[in-house]
Amino acid sequence: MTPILETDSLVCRFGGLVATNDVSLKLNEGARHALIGPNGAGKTTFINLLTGALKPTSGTIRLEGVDVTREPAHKRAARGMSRTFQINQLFADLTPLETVTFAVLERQNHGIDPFRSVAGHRAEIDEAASILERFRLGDVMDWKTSDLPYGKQRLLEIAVAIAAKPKVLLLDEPAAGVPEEERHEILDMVNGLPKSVAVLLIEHDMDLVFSFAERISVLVQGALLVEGTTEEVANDPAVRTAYLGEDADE
Amino acid sequence: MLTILFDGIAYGMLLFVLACGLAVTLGLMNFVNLAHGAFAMAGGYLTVVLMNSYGVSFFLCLPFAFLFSALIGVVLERTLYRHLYDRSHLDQVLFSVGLIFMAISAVDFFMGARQQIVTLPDILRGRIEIFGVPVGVYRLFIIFMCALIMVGLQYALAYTRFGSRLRAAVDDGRVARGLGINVSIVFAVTFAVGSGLAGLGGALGADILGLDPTFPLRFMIYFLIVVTVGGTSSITGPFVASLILGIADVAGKYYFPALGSFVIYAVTIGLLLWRPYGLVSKEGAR
Amino acid sequence: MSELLRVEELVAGYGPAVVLTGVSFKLEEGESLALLGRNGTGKTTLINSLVGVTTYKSGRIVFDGKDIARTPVESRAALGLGWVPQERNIFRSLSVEENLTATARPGTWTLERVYELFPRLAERKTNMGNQLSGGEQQMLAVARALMLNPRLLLLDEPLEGLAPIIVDELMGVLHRVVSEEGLSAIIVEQKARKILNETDKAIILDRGSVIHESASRDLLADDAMLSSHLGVAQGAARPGA
Amino acid sequence: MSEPTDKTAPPAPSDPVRLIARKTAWGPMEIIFWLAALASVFFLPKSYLLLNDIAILALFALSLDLLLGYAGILSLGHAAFFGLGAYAAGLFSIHVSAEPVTGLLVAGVAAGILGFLSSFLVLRGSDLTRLMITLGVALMLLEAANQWRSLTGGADGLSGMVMDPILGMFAFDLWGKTAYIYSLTTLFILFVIARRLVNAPFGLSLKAVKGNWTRATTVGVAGNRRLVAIYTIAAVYAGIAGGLLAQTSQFVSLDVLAFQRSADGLLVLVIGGTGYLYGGLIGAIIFKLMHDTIAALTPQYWLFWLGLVLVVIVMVGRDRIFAGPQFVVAWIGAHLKALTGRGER
Amino acid sequence: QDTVKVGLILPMTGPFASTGRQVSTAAEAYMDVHGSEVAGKEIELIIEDDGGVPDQTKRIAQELVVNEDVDILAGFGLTPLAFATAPIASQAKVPMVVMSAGTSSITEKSPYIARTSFTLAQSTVPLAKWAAENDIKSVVTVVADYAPGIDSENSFSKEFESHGGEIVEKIRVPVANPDFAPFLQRVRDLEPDAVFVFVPSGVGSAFMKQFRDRGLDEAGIQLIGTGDVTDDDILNDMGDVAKGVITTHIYSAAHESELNDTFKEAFRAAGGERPNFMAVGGWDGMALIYQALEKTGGDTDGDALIEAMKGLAWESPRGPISIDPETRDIIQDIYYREVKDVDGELYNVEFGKEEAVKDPVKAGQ
Ligand SMILES: Nc1ncnc2c1ncn2[C@@H]1O[C@H](COP(=O)(O)OP(=O)(O)OP(=O)(O)O)[C@@H](O)[C@H]1O
Ligand SMILES: Nc1ncnc2c1ncn2[C@@H]1O[C@H](COP(=O)(O)OP(=O)(O)OP(=O)(O)O)[C@@H](O)[C@H]1O
Ligand SMILES: CC(C)C[C@H](N)C(=O)O
Ligand SMILES: [Mg+2]
Ligand SMILES: [Mg+2]
Repeated sequence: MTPILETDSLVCRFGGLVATNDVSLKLNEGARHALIGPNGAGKTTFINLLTGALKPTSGTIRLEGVDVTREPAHKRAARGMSRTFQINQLFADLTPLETVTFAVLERQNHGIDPFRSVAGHRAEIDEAASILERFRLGDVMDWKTSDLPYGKQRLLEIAVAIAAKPKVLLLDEPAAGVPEEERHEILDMVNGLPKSVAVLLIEHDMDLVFSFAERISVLVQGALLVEGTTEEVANDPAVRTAYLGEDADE
Repeated sequence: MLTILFDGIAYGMLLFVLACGLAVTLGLMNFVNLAHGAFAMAGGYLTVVLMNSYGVSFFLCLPFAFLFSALIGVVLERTLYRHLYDRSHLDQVLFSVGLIFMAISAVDFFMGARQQIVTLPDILRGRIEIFGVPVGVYRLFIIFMCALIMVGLQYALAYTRFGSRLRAAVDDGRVARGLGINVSIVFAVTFAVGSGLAGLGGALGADILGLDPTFPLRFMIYFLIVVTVGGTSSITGPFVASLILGIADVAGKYYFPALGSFVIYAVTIGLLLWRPYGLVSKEGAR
Repeated sequence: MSELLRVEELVAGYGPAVVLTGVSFKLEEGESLALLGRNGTGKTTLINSLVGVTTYKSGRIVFDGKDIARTPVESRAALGLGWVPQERNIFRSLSVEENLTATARPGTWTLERVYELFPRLAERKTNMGNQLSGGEQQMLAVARALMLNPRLLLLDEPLEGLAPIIVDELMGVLHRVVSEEGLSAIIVEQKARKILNETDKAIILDRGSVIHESASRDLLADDAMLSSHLGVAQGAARPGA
Repeated sequence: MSEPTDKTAPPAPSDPVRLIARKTAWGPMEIIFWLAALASVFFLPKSYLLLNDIAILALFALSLDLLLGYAGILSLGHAAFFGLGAYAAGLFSIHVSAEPVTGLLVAGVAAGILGFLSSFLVLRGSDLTRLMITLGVALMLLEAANQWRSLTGGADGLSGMVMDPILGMFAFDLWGKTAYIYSLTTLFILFVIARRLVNAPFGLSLKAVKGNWTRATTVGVAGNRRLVAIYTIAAVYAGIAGGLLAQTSQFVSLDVLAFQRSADGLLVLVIGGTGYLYGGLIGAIIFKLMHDTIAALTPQYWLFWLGLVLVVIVMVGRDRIFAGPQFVVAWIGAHLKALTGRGER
Repeated sequence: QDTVKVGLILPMTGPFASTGRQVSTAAEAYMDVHGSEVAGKEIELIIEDDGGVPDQTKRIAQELVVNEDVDILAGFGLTPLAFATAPIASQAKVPMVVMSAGTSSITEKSPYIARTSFTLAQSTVPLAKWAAENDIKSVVTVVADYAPGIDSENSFSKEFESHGGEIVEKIRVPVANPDFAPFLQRVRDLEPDAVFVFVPSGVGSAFMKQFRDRGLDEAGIQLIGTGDVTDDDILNDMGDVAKGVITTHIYSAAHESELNDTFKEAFRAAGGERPNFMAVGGWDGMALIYQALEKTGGDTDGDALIEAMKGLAWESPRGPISIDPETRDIIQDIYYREVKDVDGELYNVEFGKEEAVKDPVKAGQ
């Protein structure tokens, strides 16, 4: 089986800083993979490289076996790569319903339709509404996005990413700013995606990481330090000193 | 050859003196003050009036022009501009165009629609030879003034806390205030300096560029080109841009007079395509 | 110990919208307070109102014996408020070091000291504000507030996005400065249990007013309270309702 | 702060389609607007010439709104397309055929081609960069038209246009009646098309691209291509507006390409407000009427008063001026509430 | 009612506002002096601003004709403005009196157009002759890049070459040009005997100052031009640099005649300062309208009026002038002038003239 997403010796430099240092990582179909590491380790940078927001200095990225290293971001998205951002990237002036409807329409390549009114695309709107319901945004789907409380905006961020029905979903600290009790729900919803979807999660909340991920990679100073199952990583002494700290398991 | 280069530099420097105030208000304060030229015009007219009606020396007029425009700037800033900092760029455009219109009409009313003429003191007239190249004295003077302004601004912005406090206030005024920066004073001072520089530029430029009520509109494009090509995050950017554009314009007109203004626009577009965020920019790719 | 901050019936919001409907609480000098509550209950609004960047309607904010409710925003930092905004709001066109020095006030916290606390920042000191990782921005926001040498630190979810090891370190530092240097702090945090161990007092906000106030220790022991006001519940409160 | 839409009566969440449709349906105000436009044909015979100018300016501003209001592209050189359309229509009528409707199509196509080609220049950079690049393109075109005297007549303008009757039936008259009806009809048709366009998924995607490029790209939108498309469409619109001017005034001068033309368009649009298509139309009416009235009173100093009005519009706020009557009522209401002590203060 | 409406369309704002101001002030001054009644009719002057934009001029003219019923259109500060409006004059059969625009072909655009300003060729041809006769062998021309400039370039070089002179280079500068330095440097490097210049009035002073500062005079290059560069409006402020410049033109405020004194006084009384060659076009335009009405006995029929205008001859503040019955263009004396200090003020002092010059372009056809 070819991995759904695979990087080969990926390197990214910002001037003198090597933010991503020779990273080779594989995600299989249905993976539940977490990427952890100290602040500034290069996790977000790595995701930016995967999605095409940044261009790597060297190395290759393959999506379903196809080399996409030089492809622009929107093409990779169209191939089924979807993500959330560490800092919300939403449409402040649109409503959540419009936002998600837009994502659904684009997925079906209706985005270039210049004549039929959006309101005429009933199926897509209904699908968007049901996604919003699932994310408890049903009662605010007609608000202006910028008026939503931060927590709700966080949820919308994930809802948009999911509306694209991705094959690979990259989540950059999705739970940041979400209240404790809702954090697990978010990941439950992510878990509820079709089993074939591969998920890569960045998160500093170790409870979440340990309950969600099957495998964990640890990134330190741009390079992969360890990769393994949850237990292996949790008990790795190097990970404990570099990242978790001593009282990690209380 | 060298004369053309020198003229180009002088012309560029004149553009810089005129535009550097805008580089401050638009570039650093992020306020699209299209009325910049109106402040320049104020300085120019003040010089004309002081010289022609009161016989004040040209050299004395320069600081007066600065102060006069700075004063108008600070008054307008306190009464009108400050309400518009957090409005959209379009509102700022509409507002400042409105101001230009009013300024044009008012000057027309008080001073008439005709060209005003500044008569330079004799020591600034004529030419001298430097290393065998004949150079215009007045142009040399402009280069000198420009260097002075450049150094002053660069020092104030890069080596004092004022510069970073200003940029902080522009980046996020709300948080800047919350962290103790008196945003309104910082803005008022900056705006006054920007307007004052415009006034100084107007006084210096009147002789070469001419001065009539349409001045703010006629030269708006040049100011904007300089600031855009230079980039809005520094003073060095507009400085370099002024030099390039000045030399390109003068050389273009000398060697290919038939092309007219083509050269400066083509160079502008070329530079912007090469560096969309300006010559000196801190912004990365989108 | 003397009283540093007393908030009385504070009503505030954004423009015409009222978010805080009457908040009252007290804080002694050298004390730390955990500010808890669900999403959208007004924690940030309370912090922002103390800083002065919301629309003040009525009530009193007595800081060090003086009512500052109408004091201009920019003067409050000089009085001793140090603010870490929820969204960090790093000045993007300033370098890391300029971010620290632009607003700094003289005192015991100096560049050396904050760099010692966050070595990561020292390594990145020439980066622009927008060229930092999320966690680095968070560190910078805290460091920036410390450079104000405040008497009261207002920390709005300061631990968000920090690696566990940094969280521990930061909490340790906060603990030390509060207990040893007499600084006070108000800390907003989503994870109640994590913060209650480290603070002296706690208040819980709901719909813009204080519904619980006690010693942190007591709240930590009060499972019923924790789960009914902070635990799992259906649907977030709508604003201003 | 803007209140969340419709807070008081939450719509049945079961019908999200209605939530979307509500925003795109023809409202009563819109219908009244166009009826009024129609009525002007019958009741304002003395103003046909002015109305014709307004209609053309409105179309030009509408085209700018497609760019600015829906794609967020700030242009100070839109006159390039207006002017190219005008010259295309003029030259077509002189050298090929004096039939107006075909001439108009030619104007649109010519401007569209230029729009498509130059759109690649405005894809990168900040607002300011785009502003200057568009301006530069227009000014270069102006220089070209100025230099190519044999074709364009240079600074003297292109004269000698004589238009055939429209569709062989309606001749252009001195009163401007035919001209006005012709321009108004064109405006209406193009408006309806623009309205469909922005309410369709294409329009939604434009708003998204404008609102947050990064996110739109991650959803799979090739932002650049959408911008190229809308830039081209807007250019076609502007070209047709220019064609209308050329045909109805039967003269083309360099001014059609001048900076002033672009700036006026932008002013008009900003006066009326961007992003709802009517901004350009309302702005054109306000701007031209204001200009005409004040200039009649003081031909020398009307600019001052126009400037003052612009400043006032910005200081007081467009919303408040447009909502004038409503605003006064709301204001009184709010203060009555405060007096009775039940208000928020 | 017995009023005759005259629609005066001028650029009252924008870069050419001073043209509009000069012409309208002079027209008003004429009415102040001569009263507003002619042949039993009341003259009503309607002043409109076109901002110098041709489609506006045309629309305003059209509106004046259909809504205000004006009998005569007048003004037209710039060539394209007159071109754009010409079809209206033909279509509505309303006479159009061009008071300022200076391109030769304007009067050919409609049989209802008459001109009281001048054509650039009129001014330049005598200048070219003078140059050739005064030991100038080679000339570089510098003209503003628009119709009047090109007219002047063509007629100057044609005439000059026909006298055996050499045109070294023809330089066209943008109408709105911020800096003459490169052009002047080019002229200097080409080392001609003289430089012929036409730039719209106003810009002239900047040109002249830079001419001196760049040392072109020391290099032995003589500056000659049409009177636009030494426009009376601003001449006095130019200072020393203007002294000694030789120009040819239709009018100088220093022209010595009683009528000119009346004119200057009336102009000042109407709110102006020193009238220039555009003002005199406005004054004479009104004179033409008055006389034509006298001749038709108050009949305002367009054909009758234009017929009456043909061949009219009268004494103007600039000297004797007449309207050519064939071309409806003006025939006038062209003066040679030198800038001199007269009682502490700078004036174009006339030192010779070419009498009854017809527009050479049309005369040559
Ligand atoms: N700028 C604003 N304008 C208008 N309303 C706002 C604004 N910011 C917040 N609100 C509203 O005020 C209410 C309180 O928000 P606040 O941010 O204070 O909550 P919070 O307790 O900090 O929530 P969170 O845990 O999500 O940070 C929310 O319902 C929110 O919708
Ligand atoms: N545009 C940039 N220019 C220079 N350096 C950058 C840029 N963007 C990021 N960096 C640096 O690259 C490093 C990696 O950043 P990245 O955002 O990938 O970290 P991260 O692992 O996501 O951290 P966090 O957990 O704090 O979000 C950081 O040290 C950061 O300062
Ligand atoms: C000399 C000028 C009065 C000529 C005028 N500007 C024209 O365009 O014809
Ligand atoms: Mg990150
Ligand atoms: Mg909050």
